[in-house]
Amino acid sequence: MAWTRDQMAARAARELEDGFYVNLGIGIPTLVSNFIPEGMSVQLQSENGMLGMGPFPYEGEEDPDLINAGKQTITALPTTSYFSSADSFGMIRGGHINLSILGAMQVAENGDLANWMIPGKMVKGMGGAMDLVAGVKRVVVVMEHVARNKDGSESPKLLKACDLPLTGTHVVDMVITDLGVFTIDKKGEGGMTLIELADGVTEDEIRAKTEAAYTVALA
Amino acid sequence: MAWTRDQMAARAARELEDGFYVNLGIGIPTLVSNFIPEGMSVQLQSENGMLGMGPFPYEGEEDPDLINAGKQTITALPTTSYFSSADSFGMIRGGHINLSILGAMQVAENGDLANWMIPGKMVKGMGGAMDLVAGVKRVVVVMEHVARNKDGSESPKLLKACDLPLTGTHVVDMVITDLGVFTIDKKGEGGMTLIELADGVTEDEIRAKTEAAYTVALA
Amino acid sequence: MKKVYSDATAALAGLLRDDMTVMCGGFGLCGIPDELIDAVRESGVKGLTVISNNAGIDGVGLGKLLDTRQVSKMISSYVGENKEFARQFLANELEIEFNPQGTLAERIRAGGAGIPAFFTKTGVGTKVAEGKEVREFDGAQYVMERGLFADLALVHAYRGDTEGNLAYRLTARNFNPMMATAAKVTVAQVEHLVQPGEIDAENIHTPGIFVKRIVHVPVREKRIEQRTTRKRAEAGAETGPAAAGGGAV
Amino acid sequence: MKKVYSDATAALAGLLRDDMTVMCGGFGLCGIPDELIDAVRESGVKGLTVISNNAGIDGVGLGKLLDTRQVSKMISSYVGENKEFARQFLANELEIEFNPQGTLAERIRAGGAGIPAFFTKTGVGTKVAEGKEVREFDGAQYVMERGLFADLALVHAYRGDTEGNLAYRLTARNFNPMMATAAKVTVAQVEHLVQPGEIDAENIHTPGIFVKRIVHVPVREKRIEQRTTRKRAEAGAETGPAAAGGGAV
Repeated sequence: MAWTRDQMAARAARELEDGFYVNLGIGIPTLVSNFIPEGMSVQLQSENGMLGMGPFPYEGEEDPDLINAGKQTITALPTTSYFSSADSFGMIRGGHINLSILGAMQVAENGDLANWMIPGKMVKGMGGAMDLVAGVKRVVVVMEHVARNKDGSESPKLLKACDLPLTGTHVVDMVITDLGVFTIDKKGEGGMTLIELADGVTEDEIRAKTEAAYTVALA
Repeated sequence: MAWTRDQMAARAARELEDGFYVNLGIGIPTLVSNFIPEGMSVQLQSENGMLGMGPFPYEGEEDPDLINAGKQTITALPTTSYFSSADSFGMIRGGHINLSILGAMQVAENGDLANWMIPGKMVKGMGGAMDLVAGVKRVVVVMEHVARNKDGSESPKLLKACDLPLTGTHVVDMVITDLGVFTIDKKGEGGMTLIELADGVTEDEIRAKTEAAYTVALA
Repeated sequence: MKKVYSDATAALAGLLRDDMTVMCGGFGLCGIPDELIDAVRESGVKGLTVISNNAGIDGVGLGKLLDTRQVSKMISSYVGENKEFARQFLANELEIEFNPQGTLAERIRAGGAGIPAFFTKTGVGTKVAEGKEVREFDGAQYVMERGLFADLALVHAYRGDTEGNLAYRLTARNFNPMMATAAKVTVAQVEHLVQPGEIDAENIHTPGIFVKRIVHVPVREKRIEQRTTRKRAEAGAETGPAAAGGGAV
Repeated sequence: MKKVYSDATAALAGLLRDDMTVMCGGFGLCGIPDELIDAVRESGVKGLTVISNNAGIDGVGLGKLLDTRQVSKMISSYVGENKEFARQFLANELEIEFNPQGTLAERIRAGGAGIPAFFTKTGVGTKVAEGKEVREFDGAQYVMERGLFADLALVHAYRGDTEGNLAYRLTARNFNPMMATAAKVTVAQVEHLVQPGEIDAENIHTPGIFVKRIVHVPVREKRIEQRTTRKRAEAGAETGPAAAGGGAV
C-alpha cells in the first residue's frame, strides 16, 4: 500500500506555512494546491510572471493572456500581481520564494537533482527548473519512488549519485515518494534521512528500492 | 565678446535632433530646453525616474512627489513615463539616451572629464554623472572656457590631461564654451578640434586660454 | 518623429537581413508578436538566430519560421512542443542553445541595461556552467553569464501610444519588456493604439524610448496551448488554485 | 499572515539592532519613509550603515539620524546638503562610500535578485574603480560591482494593500522598488492603505512578497528641496521644459 498521488500531494502540503510564497511544478506538485489548509494564507507564484495564482477558469472564461508556467489557463485573485520574466526570476533567484515543490527523475543522497534531460532523447530544455532549485529557499521533491522501465523492471530514483545530467547540485531538502519521506542535509554532512513511511510500507521495502545511503529516524 | 549663457545653451540646442531622448545637467545645460526648435520632438529624461519632463509648475501647483534630478519641482507631459532608479540607469547605461549635455570642471584633449570632486574640499558625490558620461551615446559639455580663481587669475579648463579626479575617461564628444566649440574624437586618435568661434572671439584668444592641444577646422 | 506604421510589413521595412539576431517576446503562445512573425516569414529572410523562451507550436508563432527553415539557431529555455522543431533539431539542421529561463530573462535584461556580464547561482555544477567562469562570492559558487543584445526585437503589447509607450496585459507581459530594451531596433505590435497620455504615466511598462516602431494589430485569434477549466458544478470542491511550473518533468 | 502594523514604532519592533545595515528609499526628500526614520531615531539604535542615495537635509529625513549620531557609515551617491553631515564627515566621525547613482541602483537591484556581482562601464578609469576588478568584454573595459543586501529596508509608497502590494506615485518611486527587494525584512509606510484588489494587479510596482510589514501613514507635510515655478504671466515665454541632472557641477 503505497501513497496515491493525492496522498503524496497532501503530505507535501504539510510543508506549507502561513504566509508562504510557493512555486509548484507540474504534475503531482500541482495537486498540492488542493490541500492548502483552510485559513492558511499561501500565495502561489507562477514563474512566467504572476504572484497569487487562482484556480482554473470556468469553462468559457479562459483568457489566452492568463496562463501559468505550464501554459494552462488560470485565473487571478484579489492578491494577484503581474510582472516581467526578469522580475519573476529576480524574485526566485533572490531567495524570496519560501518553497518550491517539484518533480524529479533522480535525486542523490547529497541533494543533487536531475529532472530535465535524458541523453539520447529529445531534449526540450530546463525551463525554469534550474533557477527554481538554485534560488528557492527550500526545495521539496515529490516523485514516484522508482522508475518503471519499458521492460517492466524498476530502477531506483534515489541514488548515491545522479547519472542523468543535473538540474542543480546540493539543492533538495526533502523527497516525498509514494513510499515515504526523506530529508536531506543539502549543504551539510548529514546526508539523507528516512523520516516517514507511507501507510503499510515497510522499511525493508524502501531499503530494497533505494540505492542512496540513508539513516532512519522515524517519528 | 564671448557668448552669454543663453547663447551657449542655444548653441548646444543645435546638437538636438528630432526624436532625440536627452538628459540635461544642472546649470547652463538646463537652459538648453528653452531653445528646442518649434516642431522638434525631444523628450527630456530625468535620471531620478522620469522620461518626458515638462516645464516648472505654476506657483501653487508644485508637487513634492514630482521633481527632477536637481530636486527642482517640475511638471509632466502627455508623453511622460515614470520608472525606478534602476530602470532609469538601465536606460542610461544601456545606451538608449541619445545625448547628454552637462557641465564640467575640466575636459582633457582625449575626452576625459572631471566634474565631481576637488581634493581637499567637501565632496558631495558624483550623483549620476559617471553613469551618464559612461552610458549616453553622445556627451556634450557646456562650460566657461576658463576657471576664475579667487585671486582673480584664470586657469584653463581644456587641458592636456585633467588633474582633478575623473568622472569618466574618453567620454566627451563636444565642448561648448563661451569662446567657441570643440569636437573630440573620444574613442579614436583624432584628438580635439576647434570648429567654431563665438562672436567676436579670435583664435588667438582661444589659443591663449587653452592648454589642450587642438587642430583648427573652422567652418 | 513618427513611430506608427500602417502594417507589420511596413513596420519591418529595411530592418530585416539574413543571419541577423532577433528577439521575440512571449511565453508559449501568450503575448507573442504573431503578426510581426508573419511579416518576417513573408520577407523570406534566412539564417536567423532567434532569442525566445519557446519556439511556438506547429504552424503557430515561431513555428511558422521553422516551417520555412528561416531559423538557424534558437536561444531558448524550453522548446520542442513542435514536431517540425524536433525533426530539424534531431537532423542537426537547427542549432539550439538552452538557457535556464531565469538566466535567459536576466541576460536580456542585462543586455538592455548595459551590463555585459553578471554572476548567478543558477546552473552551477550542471551542463549550463560548462566552459563558463565559475567564481565564489561569500562562500557560494556562481557562474558568469553574458548579456544578450539583438539586432531586432519584436514585442507584443496590449496598449501602445504613438510615442511608443507600452502596457502589457496579465501574463502576456513575460519576456516582452526586457526584449524591448535589448535590441538596436524594437518594433511593437499593439492591440490598442492610443494617444500619449491615455496610458497612465505611472503604469507604462515600457517607456517609449525603447520602441522605434509601432503597429496597430487589432486582436486576432489568440491561441491557447493548454485549455484547463473547472466545471461550474464542481466549483470549490476538487479545484484549488491551479499551479504549474518548474519547467521540465 | 498579518502584515499591517498600527504605527511606525510597532512596525519596527524587534527589527532594530546596533551596527545593522539599513536601506532607506527616496531621492532627495522625495519618497522618503520619514515616519519610519523617526521611529528609528526614537529607538536609539546606533552604528547604522545606511544605504540611501542622499542623506537628507538638516532636521529632515536621514538628517534626523545624523543629528543623533546614529549613523556610522553612508553608502550614497550624493550627500552633504546638510551642515551636520559635512561637519561629521570632515571630522572623520562618519564614513562615506560614494557610488555612482546608477551603480548604486543596480547594486541594490542585483542584491535583491540574487546577483552577487555584475560588470558596468560606469566609473572605469576613475576613483570608483580603484581596487576593483576591471575586465574587457568585446573591446571595452568594465568594472565589477557587487550586489547590496541589507538587514532592513525602509520604503515609502503611495498606496499599499494588506497583502503588501505597493504602488508609488510619480518620481517618489526612485530607489524604493529595488530596496524593497534587497533586505531580510522590508517595512513599507504607505499614504493610503487599501484592500487586496484595489490596486490594479498589472500596476503593482512592488509585489507583496517583498514586504513583510506595512504601516499606514496618512500624508504629513512633504518637504520640497528646490521650489521652482514659473509665473502664470510668463507662461510659454522663457520657460521651456525644466531640466536638471547630471549629478554634481
